[in-house]
Formats: sequence, structure tokens, C-alpha cells
Amino acid sequence: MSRVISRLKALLVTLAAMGAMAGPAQAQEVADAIDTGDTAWLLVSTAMVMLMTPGLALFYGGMVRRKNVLSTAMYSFIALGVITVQWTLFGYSLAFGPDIGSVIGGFSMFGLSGVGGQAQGTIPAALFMAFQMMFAIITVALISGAVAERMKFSSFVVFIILWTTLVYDPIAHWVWGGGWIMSLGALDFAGGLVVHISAGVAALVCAVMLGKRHGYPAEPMPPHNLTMTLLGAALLWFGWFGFNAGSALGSGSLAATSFVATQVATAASIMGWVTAEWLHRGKPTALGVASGMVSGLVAITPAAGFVTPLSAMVIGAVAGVICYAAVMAKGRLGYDDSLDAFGIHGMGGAWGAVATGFFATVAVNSAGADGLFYGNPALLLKQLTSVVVTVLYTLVVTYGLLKAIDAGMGLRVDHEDEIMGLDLSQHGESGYTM
Amino acid sequence: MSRVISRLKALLVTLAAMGAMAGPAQAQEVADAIDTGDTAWLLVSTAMVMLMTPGLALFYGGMVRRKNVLSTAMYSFIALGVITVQWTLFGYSLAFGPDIGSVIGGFSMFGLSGVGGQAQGTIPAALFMAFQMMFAIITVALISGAVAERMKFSSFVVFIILWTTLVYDPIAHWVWGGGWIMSLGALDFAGGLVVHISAGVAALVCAVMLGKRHGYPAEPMPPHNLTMTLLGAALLWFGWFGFNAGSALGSGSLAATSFVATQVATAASIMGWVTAEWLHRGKPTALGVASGMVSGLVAITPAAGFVTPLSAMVIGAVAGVICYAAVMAKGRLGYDDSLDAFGIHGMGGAWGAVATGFFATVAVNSAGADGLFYGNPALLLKQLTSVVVTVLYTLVVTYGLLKAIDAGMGLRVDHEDEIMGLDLSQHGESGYTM
Amino acid sequence: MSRVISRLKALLVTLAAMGAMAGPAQAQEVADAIDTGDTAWLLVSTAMVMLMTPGLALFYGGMVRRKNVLSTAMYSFIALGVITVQWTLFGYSLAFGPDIGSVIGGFSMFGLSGVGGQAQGTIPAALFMAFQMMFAIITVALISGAVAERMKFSSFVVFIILWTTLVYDPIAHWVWGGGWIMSLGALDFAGGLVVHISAGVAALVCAVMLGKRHGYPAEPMPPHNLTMTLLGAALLWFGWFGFNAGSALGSGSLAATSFVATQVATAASIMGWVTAEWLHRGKPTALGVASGMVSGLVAITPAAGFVTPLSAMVIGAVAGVICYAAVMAKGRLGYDDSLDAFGIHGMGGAWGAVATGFFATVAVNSAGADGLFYGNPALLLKQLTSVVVTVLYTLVVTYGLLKAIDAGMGLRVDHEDEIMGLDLSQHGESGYTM
Amino acid sequence: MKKIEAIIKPYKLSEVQERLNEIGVHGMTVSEVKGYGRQKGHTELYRGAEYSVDFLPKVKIEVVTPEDKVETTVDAILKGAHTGSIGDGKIFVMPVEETVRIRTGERGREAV
Amino acid sequence: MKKIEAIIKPYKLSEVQERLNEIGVHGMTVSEVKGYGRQKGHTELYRGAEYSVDFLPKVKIEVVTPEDKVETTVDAILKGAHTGSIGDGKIFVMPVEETVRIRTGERGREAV
Amino acid sequence: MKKIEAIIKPYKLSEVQERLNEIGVHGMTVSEVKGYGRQKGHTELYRGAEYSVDFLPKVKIEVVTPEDKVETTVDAILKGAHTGSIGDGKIFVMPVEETVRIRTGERGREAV
Ligand SMILES: Nc1ncnc2c1ncn2[C@@H]1O[C@H](COP(=O)(O)OP(=O)(O)O)[C@@H](O)[C@H]1O
Ligand SMILES: Nc1ncnc2c1ncn2[C@@H]1O[C@H](COP(=O)(O)OP(=O)(O)O)[C@@H](O)[C@H]1O
Ligand SMILES: Nc1ncnc2c1ncn2[C@@H]1O[C@H](COP(=O)(O)OP(=O)(O)O)[C@@H](O)[C@H]1O
Repeated sequence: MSRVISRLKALLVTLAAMGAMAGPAQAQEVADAIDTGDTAWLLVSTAMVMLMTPGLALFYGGMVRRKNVLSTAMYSFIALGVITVQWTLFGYSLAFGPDIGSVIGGFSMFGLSGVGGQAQGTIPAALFMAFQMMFAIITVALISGAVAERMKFSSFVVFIILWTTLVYDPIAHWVWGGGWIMSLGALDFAGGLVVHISAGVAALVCAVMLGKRHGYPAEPMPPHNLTMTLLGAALLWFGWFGFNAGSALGSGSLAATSFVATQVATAASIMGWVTAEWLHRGKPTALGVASGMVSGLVAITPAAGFVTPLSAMVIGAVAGVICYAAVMAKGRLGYDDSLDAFGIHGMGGAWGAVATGFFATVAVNSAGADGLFYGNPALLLKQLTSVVVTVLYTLVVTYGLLKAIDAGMGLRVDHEDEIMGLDLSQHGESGYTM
Repeated sequence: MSRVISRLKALLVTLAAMGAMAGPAQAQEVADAIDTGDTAWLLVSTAMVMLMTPGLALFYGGMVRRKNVLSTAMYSFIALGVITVQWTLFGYSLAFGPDIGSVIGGFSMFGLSGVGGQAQGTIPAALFMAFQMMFAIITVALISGAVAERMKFSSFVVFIILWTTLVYDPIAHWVWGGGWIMSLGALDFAGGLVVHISAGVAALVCAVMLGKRHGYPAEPMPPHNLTMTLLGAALLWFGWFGFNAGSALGSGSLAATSFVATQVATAASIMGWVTAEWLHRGKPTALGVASGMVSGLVAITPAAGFVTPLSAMVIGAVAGVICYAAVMAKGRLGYDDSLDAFGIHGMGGAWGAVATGFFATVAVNSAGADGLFYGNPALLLKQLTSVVVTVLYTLVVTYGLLKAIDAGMGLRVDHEDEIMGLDLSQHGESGYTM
Repeated sequence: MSRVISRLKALLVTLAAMGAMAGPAQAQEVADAIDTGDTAWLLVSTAMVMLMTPGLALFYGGMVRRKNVLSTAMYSFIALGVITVQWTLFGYSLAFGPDIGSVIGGFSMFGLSGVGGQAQGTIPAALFMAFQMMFAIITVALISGAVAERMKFSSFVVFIILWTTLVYDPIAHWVWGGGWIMSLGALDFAGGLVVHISAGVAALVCAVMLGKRHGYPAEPMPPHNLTMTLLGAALLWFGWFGFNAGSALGSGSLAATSFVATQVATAASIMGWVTAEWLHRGKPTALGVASGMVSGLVAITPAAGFVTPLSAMVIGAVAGVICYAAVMAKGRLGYDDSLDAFGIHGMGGAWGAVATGFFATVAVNSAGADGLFYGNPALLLKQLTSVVVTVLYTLVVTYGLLKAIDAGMGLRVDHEDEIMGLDLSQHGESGYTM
Repeated sequence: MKKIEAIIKPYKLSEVQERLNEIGVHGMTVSEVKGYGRQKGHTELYRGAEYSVDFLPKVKIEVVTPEDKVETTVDAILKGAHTGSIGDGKIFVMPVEETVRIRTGERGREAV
Repeated sequence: MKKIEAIIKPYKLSEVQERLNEIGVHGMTVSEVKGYGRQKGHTELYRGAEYSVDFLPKVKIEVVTPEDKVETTVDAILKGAHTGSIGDGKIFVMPVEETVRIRTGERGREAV
Repeated sequence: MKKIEAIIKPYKLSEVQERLNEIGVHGMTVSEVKGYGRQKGHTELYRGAEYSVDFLPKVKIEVVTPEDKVETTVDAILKGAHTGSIGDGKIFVMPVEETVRIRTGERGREAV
């Protein structure tokens, strides 16, 4: 949303400047000059968001069986390679290039042409591009939680290239790049729609279309290394400060309040999840803490820059309970979302997007909007609209893509290879030789 | 200490402004305006200090037996949840709210009321609050090193809520929030008293009151995963730059010199510890490196902003030897401080606080004071006073709290559960399923 | 290189100021004033580069056999202790003290005398010193990849003290401290020569002089924990943003473009390595991803501040293939560089230094130079000269040092100790007690 | 008394356990082992170097049982562990001369 | 010669080792195993899903010993491993036909 | 049929495996064990506290083989595992009364 502002501001300044017959160069100077403090925070934020993807690899890797730990991590690591190249070549241009019909950017910034050290807002354009790149990377990595322990590595690579191009890039454009959701005025501070709902829904489609893991649910498939999962969750939390507070696109009050909202919601969500399972199953668990943590981080993502600390506490606590319930429901619904990418990112993201419609207040961020609890029902409607369209669009395109890839090269490893484990069958390696 | 300055400065400016009949608003503008660079460094520092608590979870988790790895980590992770909520609701207010009798802040900032994006010094007030929050969190997590492998999870949760409220919040107020130690003029740059001595002494009380682990010391209880401990120590070191250099509350010379003191003392302490054990036992160990590291980080904490690099080197080297000796002594004294929280944080913190009285110099920080070696014996006396009172206060209140909790719900898990391991008995999980 | 500029700039300003009879104090003010944003980025960068050494410990530690995991990590961790002390006492002075004959700095800044909070460029002098310190530390840690699983710990400690003093400090002076390579005009943005070529060549000499590990190559020595290696590689990547983008010595356009070049080259190198092994051996591996990652990071190091994103992509992709080939060749050449420190850092660094001669362009950094592809063959010649001299100097001095240490105290552990594993024999510890 | 040792494929353990339960065998000891036999191993790749790994993960089950139950026990294991592909494993039957339950000191048939 | 195999609770290992030392048994081989028997297992919880784990960690001790020392050895193990609660484990005695010390080639009684 | 159990030094495994291959033994089961005997253990140091570790890592090899091949098998293991230093390990030979190949149900000699 802060992006909305800076772009609107730039526009207004330009218009004003033109009206005053001042040269655009001067207007540019007013609107856009690099601030070293803002740039410092965004440099760090970008590095922190990069670190989230390896963090996710560990978070997921610890939850699978030992024989699949590397293959699970590989889904995330290869995303760092593949999506960086895609984004550099044309992805950034599609998402943030000059708008075409409120739907997509063009190819005019192919190969990052024109995306250099010059100021965009108060940070270098190249840095804004890099920050956004890290979001695109982690989004596809999130999906891998649903396909872990059975999807072919080669098919996953093809899938993420296409999915980023056809699903992520357009949605990013709609919400942040000048597309229709931006115009609509729905709020998504750091990617509830763009990152979590899209990844969560794609994960659900993947889980259903791939089918269950061999032996699921009869055979127990406990996490092989929860210390790895805890470490991964901790790195996610750390990186998420860059994700959310970095989305202020500068260093200052908005970054600080987003930071606080992130921290408070995450803690509250840990308490929410753990309390739910303590009451429901009699014991608070370490995996529950890690899961609650991520649920809270997801839910506060769209809201971080618009809500008070106490609202963040409510959003987080509810997120912990909702995501716990969603994960419980999976058993009854019968699909095998191996690591609950839908239950946590899809449901948590949706709750966060809707909650923004309730809790947002211009008292926190004048560039935002008031939500229902502050007397403005319109925002909630916009939020719901944006959620529904994102869900439907993702659903349809992801389904089509998977169908096509399945026809062309198959989605799943051989039965024998699955039993042997994907580490050996796909990568010729063992995670541990103890 | 730097906090002392900025507060004093604000006070002076306000007084001057009032004298000149200028409106307070204008004075405010002079004293308090957000600097993006200072804010950027504090945003990062806050995230880095957050990461220390998971780092501690790994540091501690690697040192226990395999069957207790998750429960040990859980003490730290739950602190992230619980203390964040406590601090948001009333902890911050108690510690940093308007002073009541030099002893405690009030409840006027309940729920962070009034703690928003406005400037406090050169950073947003909300950010200062978040930075301080991370200190409160890690302090209680440090204590868990003494109770690992036997304390009930539920009792630990109750304990840390009460302890933070009755011990941490007051001491933080005394030292940084405008209380009597601040008035006294004792120096504690980043928390030698507030964090390490208080946690270390509380740890000792816990160890004594909980009693020894079953089988200790007859049965060997070697660390189950030293690579995890090394990783945890490394994350602590990384985060500690935020802890110490972030305590400059801005980006600039003081942050830089604190950073250097931190690095030099830590390295020297590694060398101190390792040399001691090499001479004493014939071999330098990896656990020795990790322990020396933490000892040095602890010892330099109160001094970081006041001493030269060469003084830091001496403080660190001595810290390594003192803490090694303290850990050795434990065997003879007969209590079971499972992971040496007292030996390292209590002793290292005390040494650091006293060393500040020797080595501090206004040549490094004009807002500090000269120590004994710079011709001022008064500082040493103040340091000693503050240490003694902190030790006594912590001792008494911690003892009372534990007695009460023991009476109410018990402190220790059942004998059977302890043998089975706390991971299974408290959390229903295994760390590893290899 | 950016260092070259800032120093030249300072010089010019000083000269100009003197010409105009203005006082040096005023000139100082113009050239050197602390910027909080620049300082914030350098504080973080320094912490991030510190974290690379523990990252390397994990990267290397995962690749050795279980019985040597701690000893392998210890080579890196002890470097943090030893080199910090060396650098504080005299290393910084040798490298960055006032130039003596274009060859070395003097001892005038012994014990960091005069290196305090005052501005140097736009950051505190103490911070510049600390940033450089982290480079010296990781350089010797890199070498340990070649000696892992057989070098005596005590001999390693002696070796790194001498090597840093006699090899690293001089080369750092030549390239960044005002020595002859700086005068020559060869470009090395963040340490292709100083860090990677020097460490890589030293590694080769070590590997040859130590001889093969017992059982190599007949006995298989697979990595014992690839998840640890992946985590280590991820921390290296994260820290490398500080390494490369921090080498801009400030926050702004140059930092941003270096950051982008780093990210793009790393991703491209992952793709290069993985594609090469996929075609060559039929499977893409996790260790390949980690290795490609580091290869790309190494290769872009000297070039990061001088090349476009698309050039970075080419440099990275080629680096992945070259380093893969170099590692393959090792088998045929017959030396045992346990963890391919030469294959990756030596070859990757050399490729990066040469590539800078091809791809550099003043369009990206006006303070740099144009390379061959931009019509200037002179730069390539300078790059080649600097590479050849660095290789030869390192080779000769490293050889001499090792000969001397071997004569004095031996380089290798006893045969029995090697079989038992260095963790037990050198450190009296086991990595895991599961 | 006899000891029946079976080397089976790891993922067949729960099936074997069920079969044994069905025939009233409620005690056994299990361990992880590595097997070498006709079933060929696999190749691992580390930085382009190929290692052939001949030893495959197997599970060893040990059941001590009175003579008259040996055949039904062997049959139960056969049914539970059989897949028909190479590497299904072996069953060995060995004499046991004495059995003791540590808790009670009971010996012989009573002890298992 | 006989082989005595004992399945015991892991934390009783050092006590058994001491008892065996006392009666002059200075060689043994130990391994980690999982036991299934009357002692009931536990439940693990992962994201709300309950797994019941029937196999409990046990330690297996193997001592090869001449016939005349079998009874004292069994007694020593009994004393060291006994707690009286379910799951204390079993002792099995089996015939061994030949023993060889690899270092010297010695056979029989000399070898152990 | 006989079962030959050998406790050897871990790094001698591949040599033993080769020797067994040479004499036509193509099946075996291997596990990690801890050995206690004359070979003295080592001391570990954790924060200055010394732990003496008596149990050393060993590898146990199990080969079931017809009676007529017992001697050659024992010899092969002896050659492969011998170093001459303390702790080389032991070989035990035990009777096996029945052997079954799970895949085919074959019994006796055919089964191994
Ligand atoms: N002679 C033997 N002695 C002990 N164990 C054996 C022997 N032969 C095979 N095994 C074990 O049985 C497993 C299966 O044997 P293998 O020859 O691969 O297939 P199959 O069971 O179909 O004959 C091996 O992995 C090994 O653990
Ligand atoms: N028939 C059996 N064969 C082999 N091992 C057995 C058998 N019965 C029990 N065990 C082993 O003995 C252990 C203890 O047995 P259990 O029935 O739980 O208690 P108790 O020893 O008190 O009878 C089991 O965990 C298992 O390892
Ligand atoms: N009586 C025994 N029963 C079972 N295993 C034994 C016995 N004695 C020794 N071992 C095993 O053999 C290994 C080697 O024995 P040790 O006495 O150390 O040396 P050596 O083989 O040279 O006699 C031990 O570590 C242990 O695993």
C-alpha cells in the first residue's frame, strides 16, 4: 500500500510540476532522491527476505521423512536459482513494467533495462527490483510444502517458471504494479494476496492433483528433525521483519509500526496455536510453536502497516486458532497437503486479508484506509473482492498448468523412487551419512 | 547509558526552551526528529536481538541429551510468545513508563498506548519499545539453561511471566527507565546488570531449588549435538552486535566503537577460555570456543560503549578465564546448573560490570565516565553498589516466586517423565526420527 | 575499488583545499562526515560478514565425515578468535597503515591507535577497520577446506597467524591500502584477489604439502550431513551481500547495483553447476546447488561493483561450469583438496578477476573502468598482471611457511589420530551423541 | 525355545508387526541394519564423484518363541514381509537354551 | 561357549556393566534396539495428528562366555537391570560353537 | 547352516566385504554396535568435565552359510579384519536350524 502512496505522490508531483510548467527533471528531484537510511534498511530487508527461502527449506526439510530431506530443501533452493533468472530477464518487467490495461506490465524492462542505480522513491530502482525479486522467489518455494515427498524435481522446475510468469507476475501487477486491485483500493501491505493466498491456493491444487503420498495416512510420517524445523521457523521470523517492515520501502515510523505489528501478531499466534492444541490434545508442542509462528507471520503480512499493536495481537491470536483448525480439518477432507502449505498460507493469508478490512485505521497509516471497526464497511468489501478473485484466478491457472505438465512430462516420481526416497532417486544423495 | 544522555539532553532542551518561553512543540522538534539512518540501524538491531533467542535455543538445545532437545528449545521459544504479550500489555509501561519514586514505571502506557511512530530521540518510539522488548525476552530465556532437563513447562511459563514483571521490569526501570541506578550514575551500556546478572542469579536460585537432574553427576550427560551448539553460539554473536551496538540507539561513532569492543572482547575471551582449558586439561575444545564466545559477549555488554579496543581485549580475555574457572567450581559446590547459566551469565556479567568501573573512559564516550584506571575510583563504587543490589534483589524475589509456584503447581516433572525425557513427556514429540 | 575512489577523492579534496589555503579541518569536513545511513549499512554489513565464517564452518563441517565435524568447524571458529586479535594488534596497521614503498603499511596504528569514531569517508574509522577485519578472518578460514580431516589444530593456529601477517596483510595493502596494484589500476571490488585467489592458492599448496587423507581416494568419504552444508551455504549467501554490497562502503546506488550483481551471478552459477552435472552425471544434486552458489559468489566478488545484471548473469553461469570442471579435474591431478577450496575459490576467484577485465563498464560505476567488451583492452592486462603476481606471491610464501612449520612442529596429526577422527584426538569431543 | 531372526524391507515392518499380533506374538525386538545381497544398491554423487553404495537399509526382527509356535511365526513373517521383488530378505531360526524375564526372574516359556 | 543376549532399559546399561565387571566379565557388545512388548508405548503429536509409537528404545547386550560362567553372568545382568516395572526386558542364552579372536587367531575359551 | 557373527573395526568393513566376495559369499547383514573389551576407550571433555567413554564403535557382520563354507568364511574375515592391534574383534559361530528366503519361500541351502 505504501507503494500506492509513493506512486500516487510521484504522479501528483509530476502533474503539479507540469501544471506549473516546471521541467519534469526538477519534479523528479523533489519526488525521488536516494536517502541513505532508507536504502540501508531496504538493502538489509532484501537480504533478510532472501534468507527466508533457505529458512523455509529447513522449516519444510525438518518435517519430512529423513529420506526426503534434501529433495524437499531442493525445491526451495532451486527457486532461488530459477526465479532470480526469470525475474531478471522478464518477470520484473511483467509485474512492474508500465501497465497494460490494468492487467499486466509489458516487456519493456526486459533484462532489467533501465533498472539501475537511479532513485525510485527514496531508494535505488535496482534495489526495489531486488526486494520484489525475493518475494517472487519465496512464493513458489512456499508451494513446495504441498508437493514434498513425491513431485518430480524436473517437473517442479518447469512448473515454477510457468507459474511465476502466469500467476505471480500478473497478481503482483494487479496489487502493487498499478493494476486493477491497486486501483480498487484494496489493501495488501506486504503480500497477503500476492504471496500467501496465491501460494496457498496453488498448494491446494497441487496436493489434490498429485494425490496422496504412498502410505498416507495409514503409515505414520512424523517429522524427522524438529530442531531443523525450529531453526527454519526462526530464520523465517527474522527474515519476515524485512518482508513486512521492509515493505514500508523506507526507514522510519511506518517501518517501525509494521515491525511491531509483526512481532506482536507472531507472538500472539504462537500463544493461539499452542493454547488450542493444549486444550484439544493435552500438550503444547514444539511443532505447534513453529506452526503458530508462521501462521501469525502470514496473517499479519497484509495488515502490518495499517493496524495498532493491540489489533495485531487479536489478528495473530485468531490466526493461530484458525490455522490449527484448518490443519485439523485436512484429515477429514482427505487431500494430502504434506506440510500444510494451504492450511497455513492459504487460510492464514485469507484471514489476514479479511482482518485488514476490519482492523485497518488511518490513525496508524494515513495512506491506508479505515476498516469496518473504524466505521468503513467499504474496505471490507474491497478486501473480499480481491481475495475471491485471487483465489479463483490462481485456482484456474494452476490447474491448467499442472494438467499440461502432467501430460507432457508427468508430475510424480515412480512408485519405486518414492519408496526409496527422493533424495536418492532424484538427486543421488543422502542427507545424512552418520 | 546512551539512554541517560538522550533523556538528559531532551530534558535540558526542554528546560532551555521553557526558559526562553519557546513552545514545547518547537523544542520537541529540536530534540526529537526521526533519522532514517539511526532508525535503519535500530530496525536491524531489533531483528538481530530477536534472533538471539532462537540462537540461544540452539546453543542450549545442543548441550542437553537428545531426549530433551525440544523441551530445552521450548523454554526459549515460548518466551518469545509470552514475554512479547506481557511487554505489549504492561511490561514496557512498568519499565519505561513515567517514573514512580525512582523504583518503577506506572501503568500509563498499558497496551502501548501512546507508543507509536513519533520520534523518541532520533528513532520512532515504537521501535525503542520493540528493541527493549527483545532484551526482556532473552533475559528469561537465559535462565532456562539452569532448569533444562527437569522443569515443568507449565511452571516455567508461569515463572517467566511473574519474574519478568517483578524482577526484570523493575531493574530495567532502575537502570534505563529513570530509576535510582540511573540517578546514581552507574554505567550499564547494554545490560550487564539488567540482563546478565539478573538472569545469572535467577538461574542459580532455580538450579538450587529444583535440585539436581536424576543421575547427576554420576551419569555422564554429554551434549548430544555440538554442531547445534556452535550454530547457536554463532547466531548469538551475530545478534549481539545488535544488542550492544544497537544500544547506542543510533548509527554513528558510538555504535561503531561498541561494535568493535564487542568483536574484540569476544575473540579475546575465546582465546582466554581455550587457553585455560588447553593448559588445564590438555585439549582445546569446540564447546570451549562456544562457551568462551558467550562469556566474552556477556562481559563486554555493560562496557561496550565506554572502553577502548585494547581494554575490551583485556576484559574479554579475563572473562574467558573467569567463566572457565566458575564452571569448574560448580562441580565442587555441588549444585546442578545444567548449562552453566550462572557460571557464564552471572559471573561474566558481574565481571563486566566491575570491569566497566576500571576501564571506562570519557575519551571513548564523553557521555560516560572515567573508571579507576583513568583516575576515578567513584565509578567503581557505583558499579559495585549496583551489582550488589541487583544480586540481592534478584535473589530474594526469585526465591519467593519459586517457593510460591512450587507450592501451587510444582516445579519439576515426575521422576518417570524425567527419565523418559521431557520432549515426550511434556510435548509428546521426539526431536529426531532418524 | 570504491575504496580507491574514496581515498583518491579525499586526497584530491585535501590537495584542492591546501591549494586554496583552506584549513585542513574544513577540507576534512567536506570529505569526511559520518552519514548515519551509510554507517547503518556498514554496521550491518560487518555483522553479516562476521556471520560468514560460522556459515563456512557449517558448509565445510557438513561435508566431512562425522568424526571430523567439530575439528573442521574449529578451523573457522578459531580464526575468529586469533585473527581478530592479530588484526587489532598490528594486522590492520600492516594492511591499511600509511604506505611504505607501495608494499606494506607500517606499525603506526599498532593496537588500533588513532582508529576511533572519527569519520573516514562517511563512516567511522573504527567501523571501516572492523569491516576489513572480517575479510581477513574468513580468508584464512577458507583455506581450511583443503586441510580438513588431517591438519593438527595447533599447527593450523600458528599457520594462520603467520599467513595473515605475511600473505594477507601485504596483498590487502597492495590492492586496497594504497599499494602497487591499486596504483596500477587493476579492479578488485570486494576481494577476488585479496580473499579468494590468495586463499585458493594457499589451499592448493596446503593440500599438496599435507598429502592425501588416509584412505583417499579408495575409501568413500561422503559428506556426513548435507543439510548442514546447505544451511552453511545459505548463511554464506546472506553474509555475502554484506561482503560485496558493503564494499561500496556506503548505502546508495553502488551498494544496490553490487547487491543485484551478487544475487544474479549466484543464481546463474547455481544453474550453471547444476546443469553441468545434470548433463554430465544425470542428476542435479543438493551439494551441486550449494557448490554452484559459492562459486558464483566467489566469481562476482571482484566484479560486483562494475558490471550490469546481465553481465553478472554470464559471469555466474560460466563460474558454475568452470568450478564444476575444476572440481572434476582434481581427481585426475591427484592431490587431495578435501573440500575443494582451490577448485572453487582459486578458480572462481581467478575467473572473476579476469571477467572483470572483460565486463567492467563505467556506465555502472564511473569510478571503475571499461573492460575489453567496452573497448578497453588495457584493463584486462592489469587484471591478468594482478592475478599472476598474487598467485606467485601466495604460492611462494605459503610454501615457505608450511615447510617451516612442518620442520618445527609437524603439520599432520598422527596416523592413529586421523583414523580415530580429529574431533576425539584433537579436541576430546564428539560432534553427536545420539 | 527358538529365536527367529528376520531381515526385511523397512517399510514392511508395520505389516509384519500386525501379522504377528494376529497370531498372538506380542513381543519382539527390532533393529536397523544394512543388508548386502542380490538386490543391487545405488549410486551416490558428491561433486561429480560417484560412490556405489552396496549396503541397503533393512530391518531386523527378533522373536523368541516356543518351538511349537515357530512355524506359524515364520509364516506370519513371510506373509507380512513378502513383496516378490529381490531383497525381500531372509528368516533364520536358531536354538535358544534359556530365557529369563528380568522383571520377575521367570524362566522358559513363561518368560516370553 | 554360550552367548547371552539381554534386552534391557537403556539407562540401566552402566549398572549392568558394573555388575559384569565385578564378576570378571570384561568384554561385551552393545547395540541400540527398539522393543515391543507388554510395556505400552507412548503417543506423539504432530500438528494435532496422534501417532502411537509402540516401539520403545532398549539396549541389547551380547556377552559370549564359557558355559561355567553362564549362571553368574545371567545373575549379574538380572541384578543390574532389574527395576521391577514392566519392560525390564529379557535374557536369552544361546549356543556358540566356535569363537575366534581376530587379533591373534586364538580360538575357544582363549578368545573371549 | 551356521551363522557367523564378527565384531570388527569399522574401517575394516570394506576389506572384509572384498574378502568375502572373493570366496563367493554374496550376502550379509551389517550393523553398528558399541564394543567393550581390552581396547581402552577414550576421554571426552565437556566444559572441563572429563567423561571416560568405554564403548567403542564397532561393526557387526552376520553371515549365514552352509556348514562346509564356515572355515573359509572365518578365514576370509580373519584376513580382512586383522590389524594385529588390540580391539580387532571376535568371530562367533552359531547353529542355525532353518533358513527361509522371503521372496520365494525357498528353505535351507537355497535360501542364502
Ligand atoms: N548369507 C546371508 N547371511 C546373512 N544375511 C543375508 C545373507 N544373504 C542375504 N542376507 C540379508 O538378506 C537381505 C536380502 O537378500 P538379497 O540377496 O538382496 O535378496 P533376497 O532376499 O531376495 O534373496 C540382504 O540385504 C541381507 O541383509
Ligand atoms: N518374544 C520376544 N522376543 C524377543 N524380544 C522380546 C520378546 N518379548 C519381549 N521382548 C523384548 O523385551 C522387552 C521387554 O518386554 P515387555 O513385554 O515390555 O516387558 P517385560 O520384560 O517386563 O516382560 C521388549 O521391549 C522387547 O524388546
Ligand atoms: N565376551 C565377549 N562377548 C561379546 N563381545 C565381546 C566379548 N569380548 C569382546 N567382545 C567384542 O570384541 C571387541 C574387541 O575386544 P577387545 O577385548 O577390545 O580386543 P581383542 O579383540 O583384541 O581381544 C569388543 O569391543 C567387543 O565388541
